[in-house]
Amino acid sequence: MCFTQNFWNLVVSGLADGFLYALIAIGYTLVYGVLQLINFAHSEVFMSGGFASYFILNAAIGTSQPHGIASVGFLALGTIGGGLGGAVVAFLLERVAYRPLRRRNAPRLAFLISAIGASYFIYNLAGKEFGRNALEIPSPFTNGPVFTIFGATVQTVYIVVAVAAVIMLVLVDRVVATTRLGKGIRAVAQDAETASLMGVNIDRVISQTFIIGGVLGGAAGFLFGLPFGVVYTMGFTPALKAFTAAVLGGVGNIRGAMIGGLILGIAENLGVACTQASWRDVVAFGILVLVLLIRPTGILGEQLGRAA
Amino acid sequence: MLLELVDLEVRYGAIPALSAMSLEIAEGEIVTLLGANGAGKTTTLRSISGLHHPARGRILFEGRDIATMAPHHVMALGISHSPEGRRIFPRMSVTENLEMGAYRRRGAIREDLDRVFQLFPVLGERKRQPGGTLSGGEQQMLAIGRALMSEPRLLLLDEPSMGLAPLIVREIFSIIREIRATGTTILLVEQNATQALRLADRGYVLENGRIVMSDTAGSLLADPRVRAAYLGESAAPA
Amino acid sequence: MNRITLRFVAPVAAAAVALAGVGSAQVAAASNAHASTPTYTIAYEGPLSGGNAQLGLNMKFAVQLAISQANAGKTFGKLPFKLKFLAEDDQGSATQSPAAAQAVISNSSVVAVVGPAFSGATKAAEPLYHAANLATVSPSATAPALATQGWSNFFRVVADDNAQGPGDATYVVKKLGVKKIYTVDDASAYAVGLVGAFDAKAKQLGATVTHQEAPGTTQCQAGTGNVQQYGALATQIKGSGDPVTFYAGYYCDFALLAKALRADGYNGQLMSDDGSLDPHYVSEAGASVANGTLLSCACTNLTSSKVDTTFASQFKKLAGFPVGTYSAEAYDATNTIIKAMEKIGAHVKRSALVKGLHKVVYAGLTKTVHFQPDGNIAGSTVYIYQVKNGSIVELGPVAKLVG
Amino acid sequence: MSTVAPRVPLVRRVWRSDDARRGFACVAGGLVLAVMTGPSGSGTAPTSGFTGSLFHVRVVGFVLFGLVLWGLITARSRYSSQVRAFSAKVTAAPRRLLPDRRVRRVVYLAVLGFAIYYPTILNSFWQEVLVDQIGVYVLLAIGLNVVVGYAGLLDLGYVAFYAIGAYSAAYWTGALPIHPLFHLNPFYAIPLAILAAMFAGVLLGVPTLRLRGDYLAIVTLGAGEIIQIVATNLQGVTGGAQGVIGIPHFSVHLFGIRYSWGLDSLPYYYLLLGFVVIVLFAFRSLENSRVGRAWVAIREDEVAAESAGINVLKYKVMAFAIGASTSGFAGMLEASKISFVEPSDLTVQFSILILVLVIFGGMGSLPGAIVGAAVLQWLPQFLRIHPLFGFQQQDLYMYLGALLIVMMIFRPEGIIPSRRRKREIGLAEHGVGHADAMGHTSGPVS
Repeated sequence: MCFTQNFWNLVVSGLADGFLYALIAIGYTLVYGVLQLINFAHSEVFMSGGFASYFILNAAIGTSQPHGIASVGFLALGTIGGGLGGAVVAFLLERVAYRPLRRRNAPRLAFLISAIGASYFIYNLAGKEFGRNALEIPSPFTNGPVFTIFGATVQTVYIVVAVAAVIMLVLVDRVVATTRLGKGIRAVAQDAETASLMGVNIDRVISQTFIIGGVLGGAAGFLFGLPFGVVYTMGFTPALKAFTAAVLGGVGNIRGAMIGGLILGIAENLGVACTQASWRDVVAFGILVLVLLIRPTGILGEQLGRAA
Repeated sequence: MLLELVDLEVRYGAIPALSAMSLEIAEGEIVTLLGANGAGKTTTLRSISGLHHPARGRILFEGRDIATMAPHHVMALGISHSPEGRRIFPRMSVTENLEMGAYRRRGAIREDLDRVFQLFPVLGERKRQPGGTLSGGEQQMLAIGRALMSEPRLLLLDEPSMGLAPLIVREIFSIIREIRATGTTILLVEQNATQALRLADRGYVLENGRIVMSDTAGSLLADPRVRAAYLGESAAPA
Repeated sequence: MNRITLRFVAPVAAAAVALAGVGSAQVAAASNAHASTPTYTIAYEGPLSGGNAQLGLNMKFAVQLAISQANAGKTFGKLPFKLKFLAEDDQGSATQSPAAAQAVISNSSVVAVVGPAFSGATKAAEPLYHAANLATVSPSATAPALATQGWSNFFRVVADDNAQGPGDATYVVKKLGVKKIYTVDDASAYAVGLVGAFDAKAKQLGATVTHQEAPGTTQCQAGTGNVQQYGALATQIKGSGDPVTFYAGYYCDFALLAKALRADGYNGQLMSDDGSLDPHYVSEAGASVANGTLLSCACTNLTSSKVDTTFASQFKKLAGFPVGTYSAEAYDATNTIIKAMEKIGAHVKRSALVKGLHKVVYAGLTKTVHFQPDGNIAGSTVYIYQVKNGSIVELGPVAKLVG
Repeated sequence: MSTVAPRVPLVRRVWRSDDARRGFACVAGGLVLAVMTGPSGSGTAPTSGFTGSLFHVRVVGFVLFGLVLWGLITARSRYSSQVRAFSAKVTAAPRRLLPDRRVRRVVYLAVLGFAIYYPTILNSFWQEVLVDQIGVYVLLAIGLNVVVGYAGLLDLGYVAFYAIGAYSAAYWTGALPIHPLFHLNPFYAIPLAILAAMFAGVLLGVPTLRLRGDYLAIVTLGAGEIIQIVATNLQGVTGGAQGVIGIPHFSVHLFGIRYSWGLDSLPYYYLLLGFVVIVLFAFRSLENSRVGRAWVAIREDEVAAESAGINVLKYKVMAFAIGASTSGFAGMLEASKISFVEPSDLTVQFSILILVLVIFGGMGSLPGAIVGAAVLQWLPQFLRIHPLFGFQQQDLYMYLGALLIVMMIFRPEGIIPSRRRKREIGLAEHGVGHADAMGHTSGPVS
């Protein structure tokens, strides 16, 4: 095979991509669960998280190079900052672009169009306000090869991504499965009207769902921007891939989104080894189309928050 | 009065669903609402719990107008609604479904859970089973149990006997009687008019979104018009 | 029934309003006063808005500066004519540039155009300029195909992609003595042409070349960013063990690739082209990654070199920002046109200026401008640069370095 | 008992009042507009754009604008009956006159006459704009209107068919690296390009149109991306990123007629105009035919349509293919006019732009699509020459995005709505029908 030579290397970088896809995909899945709607503008939630962490870290670190425990602190700061940025944008997005339509019981086409509009508005506004060149996030650590496993180089940044992602994925899984908020989200996803009869404030739960998705998406924006910098157009492609991952795992299914993300990340990296790097997106979209045609409900099926 | 509907009008777009609807329920009563399909029974219950907002008229709960309140606020006042078609959360366990019923309450709900399991022993046996896998009768019990979890002052029951075997229907009605014995006020919507009127104190008859008759349950049960229209086919459930 | 017809009246009304606006714009274009000395206009066509605006502005102000200096008699002494400046925006897009070209052509006082800036825009607009026999001197369109279409009015003051690529390859193989090279392009028109020429020359000199294409973020500006892909690519490059990686494309993607490579532990020499010859490369990659990187350009880079600091300072005064990529080329292009006009005298016609440009020789900031019959510049020089201590330093022309 | 009635503090009561909320939204909208039209920031000065537009006297104007807007909206909702009466009075005269068939015919002819005569008095710049920026986009919008407006499908890969048309033109004229068996003038290749685009539409449509509507949107988006990647990467077939140069102009040599389109844009304009008129007639009769009724049925209730014996997939694919072929023709015409195609123009933005034109004009409304496209495509050109409020071309998509949201909130039916579509949206909002063919939610609601 074309990737035998580099197999483990590609798997490792694929996993790193996959974790990011998983984090973004959760946002799609949660929102899809409560609104039966693909949040097209989730890409900009991701982008906003990247920018928020850039500004926060810039203020906190500047050009100095932190070491040791300080690095961990700054990483946490970046992740939280990105999560906050994503949460704010996701919240506003729901308020401005979706809620008025929901109140009116508008057709679904209207939601999709409003979402596309929001996406274009947000990223072009970011381009206008923050410039259209990529900005480098001040690095809270020195990146480099840490160790090798099966001959694959594992970089610091991969470890950071994996650790942060695993923490957040486990957290969100537990929140949805066990807390009162999680129960509200699942109730709204399964039957919104009945949930409201149980005393669930649907508007609030939907807001909170957007916020949770926004936190994960925004944090992913930071983790993504860490090695590559942030730029106003950064959301489009990763978000489309994450959407593919969500479909792959079954839209509306949180664990499905995680698994879908990892599978997509690895498949894409191995796929690139067999073609030119320029065909990478084609590999991902090809997977998307195939999944939709063969098994549109995804690997684990469509459902939100089956507890255990 | 615990609940008063005054001159209520509800529309779906241009189509009126309820007009000049007035109804009242005193504390501790069981009142039943009779009528054919599409007469407006379910709409009445949905308007009370805030799922529809009336175009005109008032809904007074303990003298306070709740006509424009959101469902979760209405619910917080002590009105609990077991909806038509049961609407169990299919992928939540029985316990989780019951916990949803107590969603607004903070603090211990252990006792209430036990009470429901006492009322419906079959639910206790299926605590961990997803709601969607229960039988129709069990789902209905779960729906009623869930509605009771919020310790309501007023319980709205929409067609609790729909699609159930006669034996189960009888069981459910006897449980409703038990609930009433604890002092909960009940507004019952039923197709099964005989059973409902035997259980209720008073009844209202709806036709095309208007109240056409209201009386004590006994008189309605005896009324020839009611007998002809609503009791004809189900006069004697065997 | 009447509502249906109403639907048709509203569009008419709206269209009328829209078209009335069109008309009013027309009036503005037709104002050209007569003076005792003739006045001619040199136009500039390039992106002034859209994602590539910055590159276009780098050129626009240089043209403007050259014209005002010529009018003031600083560059060529007293001229027998006055010059005016006209800027037309094409957003760097092929579908917008014919309209911009029409706006230039229809202005009868325009005798020559600096631009179009982009190769695609040039391909779409040049037939119109050719039909109007209006000379265009591009400071930046480097697609080789432009010179082979039989457009006698087409000139450019930069070397095409075919010149820079072989120069770079010569430097890598002969000077660095490397026989295995990994080349990557960003799939932009410019990079594909350049890397093709590079690969061919390197192979001709006996090196083995592995090539990959990795679409970039379209000249660092617009389009859809796709920046995470360099992880896998870096892994492959590292796996190849090639001691030199040559990247054809622009600085923002090159910076990402460079970072990914270093993060993967790749220790080979990095090299890129004039698209990466930008201080942003160093700032985005970080000095520790960027140090040692080789860059090349068929131009001398004014931000780093000794050439004419007065131009740089005057440019900054006019534009409000420092000279950037292609500023000096645009300045040279304009002055070349003025030089050719000076030779003709007071009565400059479009057709005469096309002929004049074929003959002109002008010693500019970046090089001595002299056109070949196909409009390409004669004897272009490729310069090599290197990042040292976080800034870009010129090493010299390839021919000299190789020796 | 913890079920205490919610006691509402004053602040929240004010906030909950519709008036206050609307006021807040209007002022916030004014501030957003101030930022949008204000100076740009940069990566090193990320707040300068915000401070420059919010801490500047101009902000007063925008706040006032928001307040005036609030006043207008409030007044309108308070005096809605009077407003309606007034607007009825204003439109009374045209309403009386227009039902007359003859009057209508005169109006049509006048519009057509205007469309024929007016461009001749424009300068060459606006003539060029009229073709490249307006005419082609009007045609594209009319075509997408069939997909989005008539069939209620969201196609975000419309550019793919434009690309196929453009590259077909290049292929049949021998401009591509790969050559056809025989070379054709692009004029004769028009049917081939249309067929190719239509075929691509069917090919993409048959598998994907079975999917739920939002999946369709994503798949078409992916298809648009793939086309661009393929065009860029298949160097040996498409000429790669450098694009294809040297596509000849149209020319006719038939039955003693000899005509060649050249560099002048007017002949292209008239060709487009003729094509648009033909397409308009065709689509109008299609709208009122069995096919049109099938589309309406699918939009309103897909399941009901299916059970009424309508082959839903067939009619969806038909709409998709009609839209695709229109787009293909537009691509071919533009390619032949500027003799050049390059993949960097074939972006998702392009597809989105056409969608905006259709939505703005009015989904399902032919005059809407035409006017929407004409006005929105003309406006940026106009603003470029006469910049208002600091309009900058690179921010175009920011404005268009905002426009989409505003339209969806306040006027989802577009500026010149189709009467039928408007009614559908109204009904759908009251829970009757769907008003799009997005399919039923497969949500878990039992």
